[in-house]
Amino acid sequence: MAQLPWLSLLVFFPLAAAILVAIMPANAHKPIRWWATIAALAEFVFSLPLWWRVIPGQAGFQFEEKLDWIPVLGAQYHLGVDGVSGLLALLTTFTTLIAIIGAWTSVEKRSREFFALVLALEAGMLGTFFCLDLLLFYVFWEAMLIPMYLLIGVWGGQRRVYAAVKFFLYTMAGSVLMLVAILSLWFLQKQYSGIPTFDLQAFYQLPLAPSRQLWMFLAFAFAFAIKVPMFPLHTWLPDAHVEAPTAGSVILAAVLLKMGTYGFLRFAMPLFPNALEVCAPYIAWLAIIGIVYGALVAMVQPDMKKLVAYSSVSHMGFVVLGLMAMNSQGFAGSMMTMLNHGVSTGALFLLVGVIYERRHTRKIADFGGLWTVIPVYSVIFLVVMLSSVGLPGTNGFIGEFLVLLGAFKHSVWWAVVAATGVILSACYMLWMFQRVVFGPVTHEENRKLTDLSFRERLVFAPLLVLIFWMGVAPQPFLDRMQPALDRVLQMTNDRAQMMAQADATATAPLASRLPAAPAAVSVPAEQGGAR
Amino acid sequence: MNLPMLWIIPALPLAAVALNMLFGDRLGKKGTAFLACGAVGLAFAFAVRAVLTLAGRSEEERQIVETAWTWFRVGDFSVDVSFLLDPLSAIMVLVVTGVGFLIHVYSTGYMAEDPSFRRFFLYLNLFMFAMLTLVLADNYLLMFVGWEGVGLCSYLLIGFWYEKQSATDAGKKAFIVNRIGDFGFLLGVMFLIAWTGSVNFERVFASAPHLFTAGGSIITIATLLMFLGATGKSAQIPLYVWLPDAMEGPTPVSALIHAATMVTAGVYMVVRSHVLFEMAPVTLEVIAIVGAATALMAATIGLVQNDIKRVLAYSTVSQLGYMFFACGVGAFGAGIFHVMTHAFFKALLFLGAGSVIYGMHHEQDMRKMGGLATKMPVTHATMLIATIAIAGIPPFAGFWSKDEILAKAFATGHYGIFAAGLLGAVMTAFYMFRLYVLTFQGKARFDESGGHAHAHAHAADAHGAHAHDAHGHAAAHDDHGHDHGHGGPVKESPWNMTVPLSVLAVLSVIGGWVGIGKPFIEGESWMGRWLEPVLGSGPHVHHLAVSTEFGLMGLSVAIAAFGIFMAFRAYLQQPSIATAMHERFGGVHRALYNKYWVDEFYDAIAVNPIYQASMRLWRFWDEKVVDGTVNGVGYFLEGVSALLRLFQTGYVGTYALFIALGVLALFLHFLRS
Amino acid sequence: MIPTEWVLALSAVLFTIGVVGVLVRRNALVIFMSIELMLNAANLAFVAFARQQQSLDGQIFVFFVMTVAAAEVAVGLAIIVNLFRLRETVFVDEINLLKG
Amino acid sequence: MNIVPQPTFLALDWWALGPVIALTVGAILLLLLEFLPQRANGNRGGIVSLLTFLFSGYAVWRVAGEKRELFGGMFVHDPMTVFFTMLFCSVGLLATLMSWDYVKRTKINQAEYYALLLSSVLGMIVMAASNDLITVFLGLELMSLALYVMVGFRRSRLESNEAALKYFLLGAFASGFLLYGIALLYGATGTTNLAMIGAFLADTPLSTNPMLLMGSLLVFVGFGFKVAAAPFHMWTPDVYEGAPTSVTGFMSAGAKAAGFAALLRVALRALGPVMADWTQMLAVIAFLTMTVGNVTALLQGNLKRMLAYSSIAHAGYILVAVAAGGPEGASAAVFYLATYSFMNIGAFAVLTMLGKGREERVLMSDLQGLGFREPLLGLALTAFMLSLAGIPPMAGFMGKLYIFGEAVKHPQLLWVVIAGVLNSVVSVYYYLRVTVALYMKEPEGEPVGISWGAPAVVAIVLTLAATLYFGLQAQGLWIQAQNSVMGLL
Repeated sequence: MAQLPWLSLLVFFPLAAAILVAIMPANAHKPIRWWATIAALAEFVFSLPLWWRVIPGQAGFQFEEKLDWIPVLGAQYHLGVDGVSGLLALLTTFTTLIAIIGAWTSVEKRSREFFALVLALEAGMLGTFFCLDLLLFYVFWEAMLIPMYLLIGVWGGQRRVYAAVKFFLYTMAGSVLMLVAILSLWFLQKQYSGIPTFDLQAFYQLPLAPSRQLWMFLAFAFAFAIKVPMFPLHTWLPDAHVEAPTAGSVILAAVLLKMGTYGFLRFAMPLFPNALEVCAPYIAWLAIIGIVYGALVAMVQPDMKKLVAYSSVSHMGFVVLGLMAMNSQGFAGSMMTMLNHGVSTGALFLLVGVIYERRHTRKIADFGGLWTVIPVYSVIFLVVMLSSVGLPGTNGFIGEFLVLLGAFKHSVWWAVVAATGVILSACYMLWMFQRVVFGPVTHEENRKLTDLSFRERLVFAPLLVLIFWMGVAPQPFLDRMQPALDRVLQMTNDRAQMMAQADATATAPLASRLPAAPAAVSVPAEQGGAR
Repeated sequence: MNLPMLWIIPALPLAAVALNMLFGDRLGKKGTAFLACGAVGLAFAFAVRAVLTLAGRSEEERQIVETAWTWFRVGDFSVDVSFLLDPLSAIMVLVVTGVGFLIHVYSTGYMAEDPSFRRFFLYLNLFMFAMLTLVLADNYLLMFVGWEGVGLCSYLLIGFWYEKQSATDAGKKAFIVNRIGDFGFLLGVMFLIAWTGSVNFERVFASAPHLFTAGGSIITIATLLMFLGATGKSAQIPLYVWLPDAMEGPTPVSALIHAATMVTAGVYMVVRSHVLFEMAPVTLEVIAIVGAATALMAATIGLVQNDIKRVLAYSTVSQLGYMFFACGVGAFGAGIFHVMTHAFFKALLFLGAGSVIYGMHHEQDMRKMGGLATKMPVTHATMLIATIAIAGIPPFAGFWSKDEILAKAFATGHYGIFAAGLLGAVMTAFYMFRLYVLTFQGKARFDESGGHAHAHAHAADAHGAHAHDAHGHAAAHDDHGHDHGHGGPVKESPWNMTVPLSVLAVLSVIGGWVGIGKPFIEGESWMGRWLEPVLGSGPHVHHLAVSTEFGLMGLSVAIAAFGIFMAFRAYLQQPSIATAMHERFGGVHRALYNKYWVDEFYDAIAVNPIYQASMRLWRFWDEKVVDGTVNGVGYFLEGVSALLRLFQTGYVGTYALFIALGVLALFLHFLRS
Repeated sequence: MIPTEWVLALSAVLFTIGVVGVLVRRNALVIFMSIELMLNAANLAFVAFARQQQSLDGQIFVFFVMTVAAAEVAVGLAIIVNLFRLRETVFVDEINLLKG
Repeated sequence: MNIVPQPTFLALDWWALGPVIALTVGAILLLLLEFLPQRANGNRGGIVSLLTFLFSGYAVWRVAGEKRELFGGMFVHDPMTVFFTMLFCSVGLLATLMSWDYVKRTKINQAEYYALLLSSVLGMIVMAASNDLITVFLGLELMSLALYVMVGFRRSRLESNEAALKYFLLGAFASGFLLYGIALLYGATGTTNLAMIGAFLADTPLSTNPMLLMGSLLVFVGFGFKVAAAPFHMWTPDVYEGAPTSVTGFMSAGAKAAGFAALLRVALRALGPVMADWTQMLAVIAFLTMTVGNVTALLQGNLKRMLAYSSIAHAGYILVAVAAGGPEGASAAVFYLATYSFMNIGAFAVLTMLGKGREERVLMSDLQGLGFREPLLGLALTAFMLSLAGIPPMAGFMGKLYIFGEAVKHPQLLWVVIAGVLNSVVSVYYYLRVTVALYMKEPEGEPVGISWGAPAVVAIVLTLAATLYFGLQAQGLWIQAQNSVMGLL
């Protein structure tokens, strides 16, 4: 497996499948659906080795692939995977498979283009998780927007155009500033080591004066904060979720939101540790406000999808809080919450999609007393709701508890205020659940609802298994993510001290003070997994 | 000991839940009932076996620890799923499984005609699993799993008849209030983790003395937070509001969850972490005061309630108040002893009330009962025993535990608490016998011909409390969809309801003898010696002279008798006394009837403001401010775009002008520099 | 001998008149004439500089400019004639179909 | 340093002058062939121009490595000339393919059209290859005159005529400024040869000599007009909208590239030192250009007019590179010009196919629902729009990356880089509006007829391939652009 360019295959297989689907005859709905499902299934099975072949302990990135892309710029086609990106990639392939199976009946018109775009989106996401070259990362980061934009724009609800354009512009506005930061980082690297390169590992060793780090960190953080989304920059999420088709919002919630936090973890924090130390409290408090604000606003939403969207803002606030706590519990908690949120919110959107398909309305008021009419659906809804609320024994609890523990260790007040999020999440979820599932059957149309078909149960079965597996025995997940997270933590702290000292002795000119550095960096190709 | 010892106990009900879920519909009612009760019975058997092996060991190593697997390990912090049996948890596990089993048997009768019979036992078994995990947990986190698990099950069971809006509201209220408590408990546990690095009881209690400064602010805050969790779970001020509403659920649920087991979880947690609480005297004071206040407050409200289950609910809150102020004064042993005895007679009272309601075709208002003694002899007898027990008349169980608490309160100098306890005892005796008299004695205030007992106003009860309070949960008879409809005369409940009643009645009598202590036999009571390895002798060994012991006992018996006498006079011989009292204290009566308007108060200061705040946050902040700015930028740009397009007039002259101006501007720029 | 500065001043004046002519006049033909004026002003400047530097480059450049101006006239008038045929007017302030 | 003109005329000079000769002969031949009878809708004009472009491209490619000075230093053959000649030939080729059927459909006389096309490309090559202000002026005028006529080619339509008039009057007006500037420069430095001016300026600071300053300013104004920089850009929207679509396509790519080529030639060779202290002024102009272009384009209903404003905006981005100055800045500008030309021509090639018979359907509303009716066309147009917007997998992103990469090196230009990226976000809005119309809106009324033409499809496929290839593998073009600027004679 190692000599086979596995990661590239993982990234480009869905793209090829997408093209194949796109050229199938438009009206052949059945074969299109089957082909898309088989492609997604093959991709998922093909990505399973990420689970056992990525040796948690081994330092650096595995399955590295390096090809020269634009030598004059020093940009390389450089892919690699470690504990963190491996798990997120698995989440991606799993969610795409679930979304595609879930979307069989929900897409009537133009299913060919729909499935092609979903597969293309998967390729974009996997690319973003695997690449270790900043330019390649930026290319995948932006390229990924196009399929999502079209998915929302073409198959969305009434205000789909507004939501799609808003989604695109919001993310684009953030990431162009990141591009400027990447370019200036590239220029500093060229100045410092003489060799132009976009290689992440080279940047990890690039000494940056803390004063210079700040604006670059803010540029990166701004781009990722929009994607997370963090508190003031989140207004694109409810619109995008409400208008996106079910499969679209499942993937949007389960994976796209993780791009932001993954970006923090992989790029923003290790590259600019001193600036991080300065900004961490502010970002943490923004995250906490996000938690409480998201929960409060979710409480009064009349539309189910908007409620779940705001709950995502709240959950992602936990993830960022975990990162800002800067200790192993906080990191592990935020990574777990990323995975949990992917599973439980993805399931929630599928659930909303199921009844939307049948009733074509998402208003909570239009439902009531579903338990009597569709019990199986209601039981699944109960379990997923409990996992989203973070009941111990389900996956939600592990993530939230670790984040709160990490935050507590950093500062008690963080944990106290964030923990109120736990109460509020119970409030809005239970209130929604009660109005939708419990109570007498108020609307006549609800009586005619048909319970979950076999396909739909097939979709929810793995999600329920995951909810309980990650809740009861999360250790396999934790073992895989911890080495990678500890390395990031370690690197961030080491660089912070190194830069602080470098700044202190900033009298000597930059180049001469670190003579050994250029040699170490000059030959990035052979070193492969060098730290 | 090839058979697994501890983890099998919670595993059995879980297995029953799984089997019920998978093959439930094929088993039919009989099968489900057998599966559910069998599982709990087996669990009880295993529990007894485990306790016996425990008892067999010598004093020091009276502890069985079984680790199943490591739940999760992150950095230096790790939690494993492990179970601990020591004298304290032995008592609890016996009570939970024993009383649980009886209630399961009882439920097979009570819920016989309910269409979703299977779902009821599924939830009940799930609850047993969660409660047993809580009780047998070896660390705070596993206890928290059980803690929230029972919260979930109470939510499901209260809202069991989900068509009823009030039921689901009550369930939601219970879960959220519990969640607020759990918030406190979680933060308290986090303090422990942050300082001791572990959640395991062993390690925490071992390292606590030298990590925390006794009486220091950290330990006080931690213990206060944990106590907040306990108030949530065991319905103390301020988080008790959910328990009275929880009566919406089926009566066996009230018996099991809201009398015997779940509500005692808070007390168990406090007693389990007595090492920590003893290091924080301030917290102990708070617990004592809160306990006493709750006891008194709940008792006063109980005086005027007309719904049989609500009276019992407030009585539970009141008795829990006793247990907490027992812990508050340092008498953790007495607290646990009262937990045990209370479980017996309170479960019996609830089940009795259940069989009364069952007999009366779901009539819960005492004003429409009366004279049932002859019609339901067994229920009458067992209820009488339980009422006497709770009133605290020797030799019944209630007397011994309540007296020991009052004695300990007196001995440790908490005279205020002691006085409150006495006053509470009087009221308890009064309202319990008021219930007894209104239900079983006097004339039948319902027509024999069956159908629903229409409310012909009985003179004694015509007093001014007709104003149904806002929540309408004291409605004459709740019209949940499942009432039995079968008319017919009031008759005794079937065997599977009366047998558990009688067993509990026996326990209510002999249950207390376990705790007979000093004045009668020398040295600690059996219960005291049994708990000694866990609770340790500790600072709270105060000796009262034998004479004062007897004096106290006499005093408590006297006030109990006085309460009973007053109840009989007011409600049996001269109803006029009751009506007279109501006129004079009309205001007070209304305050009590409406539970001091606490619910309305909470709504006013918490629920509604949060709702308004989030509505404003969403409408104003999210849509106007944040989205406003975002769209604002868009509109601004479009405005500028329209402006710029005006310049594009289409006339060649204008364009030439701009070229000339451009050239001019360049000149000026360079001439200046 | 006339100093070069005077000639340059004249060419500058001519150039300015040409520019103002383009800006102010409404008739396309007159505008076109003003542009020709600007070109001739440039020619004058070229000749002046050529004389000043005693090199023939400037003179040669003037020939090129004149030929280009001629070509320009041909094309320009063709367009204006076509405009007149279509719109019966040569006033530029009446031509603003394309705007915004 | 007096350059003595080489007496000999080597064999390779023929090849060096190949494109110029071929184009001239081609144009004249086309006009002569008019005398021969021709089948009704024969495409003789197209074939001749196709062959001419192919031959020119081959000719210049043959002697790509050489460096020759011809016509006494007035015309120089060096890597820059090669690069731009190849670019202009490919632009001309694509324009020919694009207008192959469009011309027939809109009843434009083929012979004159292609003759003018060839002469216009000839003008561009002369501009790009000139080493003397006179040749620059000649090339500029030759190109402009040909374009003035092409713009007004649809004599019967008012817009076309109005556009021609505006383009002619303002073009002549601007070249008047240019000429006066050249005169002043000649006066100040005594020569019109770029290399000699450069040498002259090397030792005399600009500020001491007002005439020199005025001259270079006016020259910059002349080129500013051609390139549609900010204050001189107002002709572009009207002319682009009025002109026939194929002419607009050709003009937007060719004229802009030629203008920048001449600007870079003059800037690098002659006014090098001057340019250094014009950085901030250039940056301000760049900012004005891109902002005016992007913001005004936001709500345009007409696609041609929107693409006109977009071309103004792109001129702004290129000016950022010019502001960065030096060979690196120039190579970034050259690279951007190449990618920009292909994207733009591709977009216009699609537009030429919209509408049946003599009508041009280029309103945004005409595009509604087209994406799904004609998947290929929709995909191509979306790809071009995304590339123009600078979205990564496309060549447009690489162009912007290169420009902003160079500009970031100069701290004082950081503000214009940030303005540039924010501008590209604004530009994304109106480029996305095209995709919104294509895919997200149902057509009102009867959908737009598409007049398919094989050559136009070939043009679209070629440009699409170029856009994707340079987006994914920018290395080749990058090196070419660098060599073209470094090897300046």
